[in-house]
Amino acid sequence: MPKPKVAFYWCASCGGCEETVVDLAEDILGVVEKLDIVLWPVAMDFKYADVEAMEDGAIFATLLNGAIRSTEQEQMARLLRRKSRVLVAYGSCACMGGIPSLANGFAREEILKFNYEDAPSVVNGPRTRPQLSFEEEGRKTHLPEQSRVVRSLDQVVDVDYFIPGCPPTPLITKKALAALLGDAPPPKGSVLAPDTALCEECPRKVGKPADLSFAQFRRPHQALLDPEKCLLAQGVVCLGPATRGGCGAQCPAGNMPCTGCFGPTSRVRDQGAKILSSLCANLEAKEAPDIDRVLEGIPDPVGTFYRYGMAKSILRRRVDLNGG
Amino acid sequence: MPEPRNGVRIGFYVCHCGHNIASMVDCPAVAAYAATLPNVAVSRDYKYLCSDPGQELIKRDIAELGLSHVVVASCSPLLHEHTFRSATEAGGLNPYCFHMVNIREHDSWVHTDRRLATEKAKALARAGIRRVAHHQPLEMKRVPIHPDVLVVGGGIAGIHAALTLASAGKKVYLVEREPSIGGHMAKFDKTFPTLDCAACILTPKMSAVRSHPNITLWSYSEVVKTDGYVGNYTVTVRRKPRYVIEELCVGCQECIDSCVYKKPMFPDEFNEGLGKRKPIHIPFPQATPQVVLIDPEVCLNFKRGVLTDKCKKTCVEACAERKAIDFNQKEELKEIKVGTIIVATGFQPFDVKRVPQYGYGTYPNVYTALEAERLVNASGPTSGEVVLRDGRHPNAIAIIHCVGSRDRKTNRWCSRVCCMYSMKLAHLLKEHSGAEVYNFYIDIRAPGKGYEEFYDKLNEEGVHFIRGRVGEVTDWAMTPEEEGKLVIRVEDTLAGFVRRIPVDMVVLSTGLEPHSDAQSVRRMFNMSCGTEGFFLERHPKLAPVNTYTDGVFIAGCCQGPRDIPDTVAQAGAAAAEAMALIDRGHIDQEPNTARILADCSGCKSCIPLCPYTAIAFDSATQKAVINEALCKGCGTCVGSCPSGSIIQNLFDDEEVFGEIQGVLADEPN
Amino acid sequence: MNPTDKAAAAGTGTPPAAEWTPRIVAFFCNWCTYTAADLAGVSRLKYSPNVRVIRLMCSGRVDPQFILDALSKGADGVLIGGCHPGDCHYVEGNYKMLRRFRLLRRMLSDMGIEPERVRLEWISAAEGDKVKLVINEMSAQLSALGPLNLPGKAKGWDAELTAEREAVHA
Amino acid sequence: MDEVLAKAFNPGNIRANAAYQAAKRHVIIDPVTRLEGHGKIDIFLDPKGEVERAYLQVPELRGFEVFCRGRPAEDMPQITSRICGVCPTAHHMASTKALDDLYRVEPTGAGRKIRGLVYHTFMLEDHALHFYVLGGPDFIVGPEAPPAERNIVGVIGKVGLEAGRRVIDTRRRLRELIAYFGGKVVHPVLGLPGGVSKALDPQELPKFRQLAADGLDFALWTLEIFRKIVLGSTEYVEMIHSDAFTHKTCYMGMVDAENRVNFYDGDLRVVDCLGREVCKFPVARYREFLAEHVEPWSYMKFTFLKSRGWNGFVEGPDTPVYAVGPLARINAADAMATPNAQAAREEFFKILGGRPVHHTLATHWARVIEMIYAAERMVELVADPEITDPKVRRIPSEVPSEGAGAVEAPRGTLIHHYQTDARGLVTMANLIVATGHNAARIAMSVERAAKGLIHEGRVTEGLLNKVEMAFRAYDPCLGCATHSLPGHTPLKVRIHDQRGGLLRELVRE
Repeated sequence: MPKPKVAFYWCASCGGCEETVVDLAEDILGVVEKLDIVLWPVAMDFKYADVEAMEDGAIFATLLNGAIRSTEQEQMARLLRRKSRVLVAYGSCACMGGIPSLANGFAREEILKFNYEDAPSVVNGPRTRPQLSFEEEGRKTHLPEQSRVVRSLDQVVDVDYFIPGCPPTPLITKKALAALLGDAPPPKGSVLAPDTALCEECPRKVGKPADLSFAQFRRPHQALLDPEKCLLAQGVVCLGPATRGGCGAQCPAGNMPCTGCFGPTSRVRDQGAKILSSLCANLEAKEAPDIDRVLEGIPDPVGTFYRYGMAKSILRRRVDLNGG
Repeated sequence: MPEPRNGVRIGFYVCHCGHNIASMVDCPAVAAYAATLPNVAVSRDYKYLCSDPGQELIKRDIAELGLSHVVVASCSPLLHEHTFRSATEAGGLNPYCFHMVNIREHDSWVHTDRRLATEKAKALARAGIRRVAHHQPLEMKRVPIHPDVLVVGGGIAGIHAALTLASAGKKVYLVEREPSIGGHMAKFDKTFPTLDCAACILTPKMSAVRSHPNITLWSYSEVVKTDGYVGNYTVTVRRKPRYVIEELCVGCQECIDSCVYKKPMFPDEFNEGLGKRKPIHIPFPQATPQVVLIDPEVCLNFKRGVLTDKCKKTCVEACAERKAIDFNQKEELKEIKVGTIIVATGFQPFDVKRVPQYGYGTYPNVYTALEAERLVNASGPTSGEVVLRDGRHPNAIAIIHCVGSRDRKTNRWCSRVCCMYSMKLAHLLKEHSGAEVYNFYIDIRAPGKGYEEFYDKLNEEGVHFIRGRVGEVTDWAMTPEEEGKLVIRVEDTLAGFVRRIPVDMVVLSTGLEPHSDAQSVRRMFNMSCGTEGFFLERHPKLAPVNTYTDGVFIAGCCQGPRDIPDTVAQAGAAAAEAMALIDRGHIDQEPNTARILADCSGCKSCIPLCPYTAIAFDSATQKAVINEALCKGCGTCVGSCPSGSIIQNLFDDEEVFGEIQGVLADEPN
Repeated sequence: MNPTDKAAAAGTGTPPAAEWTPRIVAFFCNWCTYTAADLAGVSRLKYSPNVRVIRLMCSGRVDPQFILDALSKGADGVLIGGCHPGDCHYVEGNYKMLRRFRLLRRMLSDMGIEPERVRLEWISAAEGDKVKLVINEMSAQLSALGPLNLPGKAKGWDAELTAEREAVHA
Repeated sequence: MDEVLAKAFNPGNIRANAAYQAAKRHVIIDPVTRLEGHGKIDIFLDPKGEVERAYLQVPELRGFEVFCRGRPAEDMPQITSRICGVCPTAHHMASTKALDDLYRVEPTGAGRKIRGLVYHTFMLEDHALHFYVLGGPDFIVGPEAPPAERNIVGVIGKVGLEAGRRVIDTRRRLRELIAYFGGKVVHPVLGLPGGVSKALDPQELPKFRQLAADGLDFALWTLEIFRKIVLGSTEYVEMIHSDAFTHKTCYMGMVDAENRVNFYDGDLRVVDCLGREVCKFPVARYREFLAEHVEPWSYMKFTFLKSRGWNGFVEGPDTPVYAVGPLARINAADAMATPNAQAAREEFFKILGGRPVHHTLATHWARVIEMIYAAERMVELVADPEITDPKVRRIPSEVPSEGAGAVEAPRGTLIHHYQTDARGLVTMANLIVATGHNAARIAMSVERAAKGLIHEGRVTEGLLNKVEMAFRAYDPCLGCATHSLPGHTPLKVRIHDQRGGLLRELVRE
């Protein structure tokens, strides 16, 4: 029986997901033996043309990481969708837009202007900008246009499964691959990670008080953190209760709060709204000015609650940006 | 549009409510529109759906068309939800597979543009239809009820409620904070307008409480904690030490006579400080229980808070063989189980220090009404003789009404009883002293049986009534006649000029206020307070003794100022409401409770949110667990659960999201 | 097709002013504001017809997701009605909503949504007139702000997506 | 020479030919409908058919600098690490150092040492990754091997299973150390102003001491492998010396007080192509010495020496173009601070003809020397008793306003610079990454390759491979450079005639 063909591909991402796959490859050479990797740009030499030449549906599964941020990425996603029986959004960016989707809080022009004109190290008297089409002494070059909106993979093409994490852990990847290759694949649309929030697997859950209320929030740099005690009990915003488990509570193990990279559980539509709801409900203060004072401890709710998922949040994007 | 859900067949009914809805909403158009929506199997409009034929229509459709869900668009669910749930059930469906859409109170009655009102009705209908598709069969919860009752407060309200219940065979715990029951009424001399002797009518009831086999009377005790829910409350009561063993004391009072203090020298609480008592004392002659108590603040044996041997303990000697005195008595916590609670904690009089212009505390001859009440009482400190603090007998007395009432600077409400008790005091003071009595009033409020007649009677008796809010009480004499007198400065609004009236004695008719600890009592019993701080009834007209907490009732002045007849009537009503619950034997609860899914991570965020301590952490599963019996269905935990692992029956996320999508998926308008 | 759809289809993103009236989704506490709205009805008070009320048992049940969802599906404003402080039927559900509301408003403002579009009001069961007042006032305010039109905006954003094109050389 | 190249270093000559054939077919297709490459080279010929101009284009910009605005400064180490998942620890550390400066807080001794331990572990691990997994297949497995073997599995086949296991095992253990402190290997979380989030449990120390010792053995063993497989091959040595891969530019690297290479701390020092010091400055003053130039044909910016002014893609004693990275570091410093690394450095300059070395391909060798240095620093740090001190962080008390920090990332100098409001919310972020510093030199390498291979309008078949080699030697991280794309970059080369018409398009995925 031929080995199932598997492809890895990246779009707007940092490459961290690829690192996980490298770790995975090192960890389990056995996987490579079970699978026939047909596309993996970071570590193996295969060509786009080879993929395009394939029959539709010839690839068993594609694990695509990165957000979708340009026409090229969108079309690659469409191509791989067509060629793959199973398309997996791999990592936070593909699942939810990831950190790059924080750019959905800004207009494209703001980004271009800063980078090419206002950044303190730029010396650009004539205010040169990269041109979509540039001509110099008869020589014409073209640059692709960046999307205005950063998108998750499923906002562009139909996605069968999601493997969350920034990046996903090798373990969760291994389990997901095993599930996909198994006799009873999970239902379409499944997130291949536990559907229970992180607290369940966090060692700090033991001893977390059952009557926690917040008199103040402390930013991580403002306090020495007890390495054993629940971070919320120390007044530090931790997204663990609103975030899928499966990573093994790595950030709390590093004595820092969870920032939510595994995204919400299947029962939640908007991770940020939910953690906001939970944290706020548990404040001590009752009068608006007191409440506001406590909430100053969360100076950037958007960046804190939608760190990895602005593209997939209910609002998706800052709504008042010019240029649609 | 979502795909039609399998097996969901919705019957939609829009009610004309005669012209109430149909005049502003095009009901046939709404019905025709609803018929086009997914999952709608039948859509009808009808003149009066709440009528028997209307309900029949629904029942028949359920049977004949195999409906799975029903939506009725008519009036407010607060009015007829029950009606249509019953009809749905009678048709053979679970009653909770029904949803009601309010197009009367929220639509036809409040809008003026028929087209827009119709569009709104369509939107609301669409929302209801989307929502109901998610409804699941639910069961009403039936909880057995504990037959015992707790009555908190031993004033006339608590006494009457306790006796009513006990007479009906219910076991009652009556808990009173003071050493004796009786409350404010025990301090009154006479009651208006009949001028009955207050003690004469109250004492028999107090004795009855003491001797009734069904009543456990705990005086000098306070409720410190309440857990549980209707039918099953667990209440913790703190019994304060009297240093006298209640069961052994027979009330002979020999110990009082034998106290090393030969004379009473400490202010007597019952007489508002006008009289004196000893460290060991009985609050008043008719006190119930007839048990003495020791004031450790002043008893020599307790000087400086520790037991000393300085005292000869003559009281112990006097008690002799009965050995009722126990200096080592400690406070005791008792836990009791009851099914219902009647709160009758009464009021506190307005603190007259808050109106310094009336000179209380500055001029000795300014009295509060309650002090005046003791002053004219035959068993009071002066045996009923009106002797002022400076020893004189008054020739002229001013009674100032509305002190701390009807005043934006203090309390805005009318205290209801002051006009009447002021007139009663006017009568008694005049009778006891022969002085000229002036009443200064804003309005005379005498709505009650025989009340207006009592006012007439006083007019005939020659009591002066001057309409005007008193500006100040001063001893600054402007004329020789005013020397040595207290001068009332007031604008006589009938005469139309400012008057100065010299008197010897001033009585301040203080208003009624909620107890200063009403908020903590409220929290203890999970009640609400109105803005003025009195406990809030569930409905001012239709549920005046119920609270929003099932099984907790209120009676008397803790709910608002009232006189004795109203208090007694209300106490009886509260007792009857409690009995109605007890005799049914169980309680049906709306199944809108929340429950926790197995996917809970055990983050414990929800636990402190529950005001009913219904959520606990199960250490075996390491997840939260909701005691559905305690859950009241507010849904706060549901809205807060960061992983969406709590769901609420009847108000689940998908149901609400369905409704949101429904109201916004607009058709052209 | 609703006005926003028409506008989106016309590519303007904003519907013509004449056709547009603001849409308000209201979440009312069963015990106070919902009852007050009933009272307003019984009293035949008249108010703007563009509000759609969703009944919940307590303002504490208002999940911020509901608010975001309503806005994203086309509401121009969201009104939440709860019991006055101290009067909550469930003791403190209204405070819980107040706390969420304080941060949610800030967050919405960071996402480019005017804070006036989400409003929290304490309206007791007796304050039918306040229901009228608040709805009319909010309606006027939203009219002044203009449409939020998130569904139309989202359509506009997604216009940059290319439809799938088969490779020419295939 | 093309033959030599193709055999010795070509990542896939056969595949390139196939690609060329494919591209040739594709040339006639309207290019607009085709997918845009991640990296793109446009080559234009003059009327004689000689190369007039080659443009290396980077087609994306993610805008980290802008979307970091409004974010709390203390989140920067975690947010900016997402610029690059290949070198997240470098961004994390540069950012953390910028926070120290922002809050004017000096890390505690243990905090500083733990950062050092994590950082040098990361450098060793990342260099090993490049040597064995990313770059290694090119020169260890060899270009003739089938594509399916040109990966870590193939490397293992070449160096032997035992050795392969050693590579994998050592990397795993190194990454475990990073995970111990950072929670995660990719995108660690330890960095906070004034120190780190987590202390070292003394019980763990023996394990890490063993790891450091093994790490040093591993690095020295890697140098042996390099000597044996690479230096043992005359082709490769010739290739290193070849003209196409030699550029006389300036070099920048971080140095300590004695001008020795330092990855974590020190001043930035620039030497010119003759090895003379041009300038030396603390990172806070980077704007006085470095500047970024914008070209209209690429999203990537080109960093240059500000004092010299931008004067195009030129080399020589006056060029403002400089390079960073392992080779640049060794060129810019006077010595290595550890004995084994210093010995390896001396061997390096002896064989390659003295400092500075301008041969781009020598970067691989410099990388191995740095592996030794990183391992030796690990050994020093785990021997320091203060490393287990629980006082790992000092709480900042100053009101923040501006801070800058730099580290030497595996690929070169990395600068983070933030301004904040008084609450510590970022109002301005500016990031200059290794590939930005190198951008001009890379562009020059590309043009050099083109000019060397295209004559009289004839395009040599091996062009694509040579261009790729020029490219890969820098280990350029366009992900870092545009804050958008990951480490290794598909390329598209288009050749235009003198009228701008497209002659040919070569695609390398």
